[in-house]
Amino acid sequence: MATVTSLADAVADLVHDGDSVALEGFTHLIPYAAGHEIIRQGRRDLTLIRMTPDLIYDQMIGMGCARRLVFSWGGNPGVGSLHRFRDAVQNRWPAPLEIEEHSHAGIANAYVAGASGLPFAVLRGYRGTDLPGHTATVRPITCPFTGEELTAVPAINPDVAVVHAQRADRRGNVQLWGITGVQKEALLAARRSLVTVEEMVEELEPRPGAIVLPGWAITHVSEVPGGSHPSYSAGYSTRDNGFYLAWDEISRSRETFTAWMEEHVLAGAEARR
Amino acid sequence: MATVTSLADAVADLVHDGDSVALEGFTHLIPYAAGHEIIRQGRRDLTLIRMTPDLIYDQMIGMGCARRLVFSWGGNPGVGSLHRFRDAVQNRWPAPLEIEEHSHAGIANAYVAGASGLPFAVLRGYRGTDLPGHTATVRPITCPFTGEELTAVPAINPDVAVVHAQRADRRGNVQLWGITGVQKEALLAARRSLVTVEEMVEELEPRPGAIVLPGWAITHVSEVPGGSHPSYSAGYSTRDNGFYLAWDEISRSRETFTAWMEEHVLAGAEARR
Amino acid sequence: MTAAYTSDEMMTVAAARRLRDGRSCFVGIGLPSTAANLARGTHAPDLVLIYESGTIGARPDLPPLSIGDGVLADTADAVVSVPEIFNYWLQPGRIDVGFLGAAQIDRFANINTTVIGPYANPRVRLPGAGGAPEIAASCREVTVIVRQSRRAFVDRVDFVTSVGFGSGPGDRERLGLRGGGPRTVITDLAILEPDPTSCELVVTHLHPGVTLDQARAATGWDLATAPDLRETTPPTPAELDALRRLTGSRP
Amino acid sequence: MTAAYTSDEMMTVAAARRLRDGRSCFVGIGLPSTAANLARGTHAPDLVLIYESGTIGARPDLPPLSIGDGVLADTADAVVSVPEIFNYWLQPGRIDVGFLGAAQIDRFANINTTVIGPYANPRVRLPGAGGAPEIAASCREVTVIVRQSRRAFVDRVDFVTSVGFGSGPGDRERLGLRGGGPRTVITDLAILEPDPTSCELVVTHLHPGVTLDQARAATGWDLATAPDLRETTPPTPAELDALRRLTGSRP
Repeated sequence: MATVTSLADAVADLVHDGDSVALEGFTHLIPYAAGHEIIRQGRRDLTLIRMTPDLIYDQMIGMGCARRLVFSWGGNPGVGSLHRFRDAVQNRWPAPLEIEEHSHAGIANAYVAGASGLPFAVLRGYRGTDLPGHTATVRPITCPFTGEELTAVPAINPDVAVVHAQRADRRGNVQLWGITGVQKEALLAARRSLVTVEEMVEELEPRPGAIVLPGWAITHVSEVPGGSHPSYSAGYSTRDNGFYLAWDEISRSRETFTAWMEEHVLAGAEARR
Repeated sequence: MATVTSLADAVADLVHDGDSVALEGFTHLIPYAAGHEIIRQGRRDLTLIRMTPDLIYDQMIGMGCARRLVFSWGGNPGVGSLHRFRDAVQNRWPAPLEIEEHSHAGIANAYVAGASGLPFAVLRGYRGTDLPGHTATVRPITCPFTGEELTAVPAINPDVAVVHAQRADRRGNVQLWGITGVQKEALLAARRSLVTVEEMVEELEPRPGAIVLPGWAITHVSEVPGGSHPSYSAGYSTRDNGFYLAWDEISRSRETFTAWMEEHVLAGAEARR
Repeated sequence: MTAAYTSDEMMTVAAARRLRDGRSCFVGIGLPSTAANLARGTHAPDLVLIYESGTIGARPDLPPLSIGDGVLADTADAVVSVPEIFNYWLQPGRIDVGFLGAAQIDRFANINTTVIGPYANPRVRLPGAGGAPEIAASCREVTVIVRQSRRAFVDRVDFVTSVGFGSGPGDRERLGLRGGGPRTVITDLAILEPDPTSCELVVTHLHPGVTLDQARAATGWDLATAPDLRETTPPTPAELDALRRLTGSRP
Repeated sequence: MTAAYTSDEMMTVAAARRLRDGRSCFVGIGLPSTAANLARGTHAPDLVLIYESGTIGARPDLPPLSIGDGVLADTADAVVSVPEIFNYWLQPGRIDVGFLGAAQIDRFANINTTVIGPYANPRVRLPGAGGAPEIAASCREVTVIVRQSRRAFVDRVDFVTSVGFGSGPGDRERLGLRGGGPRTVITDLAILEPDPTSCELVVTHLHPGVTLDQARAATGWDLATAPDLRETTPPTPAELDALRRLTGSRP
């Protein structure tokens, strides 16, 4: 049974220096508020795992939380580059960043293996690309029936998975709908988990397209309205495309980035919206 | 784009002697009407694939359609044995029946591999059981990262998959809800497919718990109200538990079985309900 | 006071008692399903029932006839596909208790639900494996519920459909089975548990009125007892009431 | 009559025309998405758009900024998980056309979206692979849309993110890539296709007003032409109207 608790307490309980942490949400339902809380709590040396690092990991990397990044597409969707990610990779600022780079299909399947209690996943992927030469966690595997050679990736089992969803009930059952991405897999693959939700409700009303994650498979649930901004929560908010465009400027220099983070993330609760 | 056509035409077009055919539906939405049409059209030498043969394969086996059965649980759910299946295995009546026997997890994953365009699937299964000694399609596979030994099963890619669903629209998009079983995987794993539906509608109204199979991934759709009886279609019918109990008697002897099939399946359209 | 009850009722009540509240339970159809629903209706209202049809947290009013009855989906917290229930829920060892029946069970709690006699030429062809091999492999622990007789309790099963302790200590580890294996076997005569050292099933409880000789006579190996052999607490009137409400609708 | 139009508009229109009605198309974000939605808004109303966010049959009114905008889910025939879109839909070769962009592309239509310069010490760190390697491997055919320049059209990409024809004929088969690979590369200057024998990209169409020398000057290898080099049909007013309605809302 999931424990319903505050975001600050949940993050303090679940995320420790050196942990591997997956904040998932594919464009939709990205757990920004939880990422900001990890930044405020000053976590360091994290291995950050995410298919699309998006602005949230750009922020966490720029604030020095990460030692390592496991990812498959590190851009600002529809806009361009992630400048803090690039600065870390190209110039080691604010700290060197190790990277483990995959394709979307590779990471998605690595989460599937993690959620399934298997040590690896098999896919038709990576073959002929330069990725296996730089990513040690991509290896060939031979079909025991046909002899065909395919690709294996090891399971991802994060210490902590964090996802955002629309609703939870008092027993911690979580409901999400719209683009559901890889959140179920990330959560089930993780040792511990946190789900932030737009709203706690007495009962989860069934909805078209919704999936439910049972509370007994989740560690903590926190009510954080607006917790996916500038990403969005279908039914509650729309994507703040203007912020994604503005981030290109904000994040371009270390100074404007740091000033923005100070004002909007590190400052008191007042500034957290 | 799926072609909407009559059940008789769809079966005639898709199912040929010697084909491998998967009629799926896990207790719910079992495509009985389509199975009866295959019997009426006199198909022979089929490889029948199904996790739970249920009464429909008991009938098809007893009527001599099958040369081979791939399955994981061959009972009358909640009642007892499948007498026609037993008679075929124990006494080769009406014809010898080869069997390829798996666990549920094995067949489910073999369909997943089939739907995924992979030649095999990996699972933690079968180990220590006597199944691999009798089922050649179960082999060990070693994790290329940990060295751990797991189990592989080859993909199932039937010539034809047949499933029953609640609704389809004119473009052949199919909607089903309730227990959805392994139908999506079976359909996507197959070379050709038939979906029988309770009802054709102008537009598929979104529903909680429903999945939609796009029409362009399906070969034929046929409107067959009541096509899952004595199984059921959530929202349209309830399971005819009485018939499952009665089948135990009907099917116990070759004579009562044959008489019942003559009257209820082979006789004219009148008797098909 | 104790009420009159049948040995099947004693068996089902004893099985239900093993299920602690708040746990998750992967339920096979038949006696396991009845016992699990009895537990949910009495001391374990928050027991999470998981059926291989993909229903998680089902709350049927009456035990379903089949594993895929509509009531399971209608009352579940979540309904997932069959591949998902096996891959994401059972296989990783997320489920506390697997609840299985058996046609044959042997001294190391290996289970046969496949064939009596030789595989190629069976005397009795049984339904087969279903979800059982992986339930037996992956659940944190397994409870088996089966009527005790020399036909069912054999020295060595004709076919290992689901592994208990294989041929003894260390076999589960060698096979890479990560669940704990059978913890309890509940029959219409007794409760058996694997001896902690030998992994052999021994009697820990005899049901009221059953003698050790009766249990031995119904067992195909030289059945031993635990050092502290006890008598099973008989069904309470409340347990019997609840059970009869559940099964009243069907034999 | 022809209207005034930009080279980017010519490129997008030419790309849209390649998409035949009723086909399924796995769409990358940016120019591919604009072109695919233009096709759907003009000659291919039943084009099935598939985005890697899991939306199948999306019908956005305007091209989405991101691959996971709400409008994609709201208008889709089906929304599935990200693992499912890659495993059940892309990987088996079910999708007719994969529509990709590129930072670099080479003479064998291999694509780089990972790094300019050495991997360990990049001059420019690009976003990386995303869904592209498997789109390039598995779709029945691939269309690439990319502005033509010496920076982008290189003899050999710095990093093979997505395989076109590798180092030439037979490589795709050797690698077990089951899709047909790049069929067309559409730029702001020209349309290129792989030569059927050598697999090297050659010019098949020059856009109106573009000379072969211009195209050659924008290409980092010795660019050849197809035997029947032609001029691209300029955008029709209807195409331009539709395109401008799509992009009017955003630069």
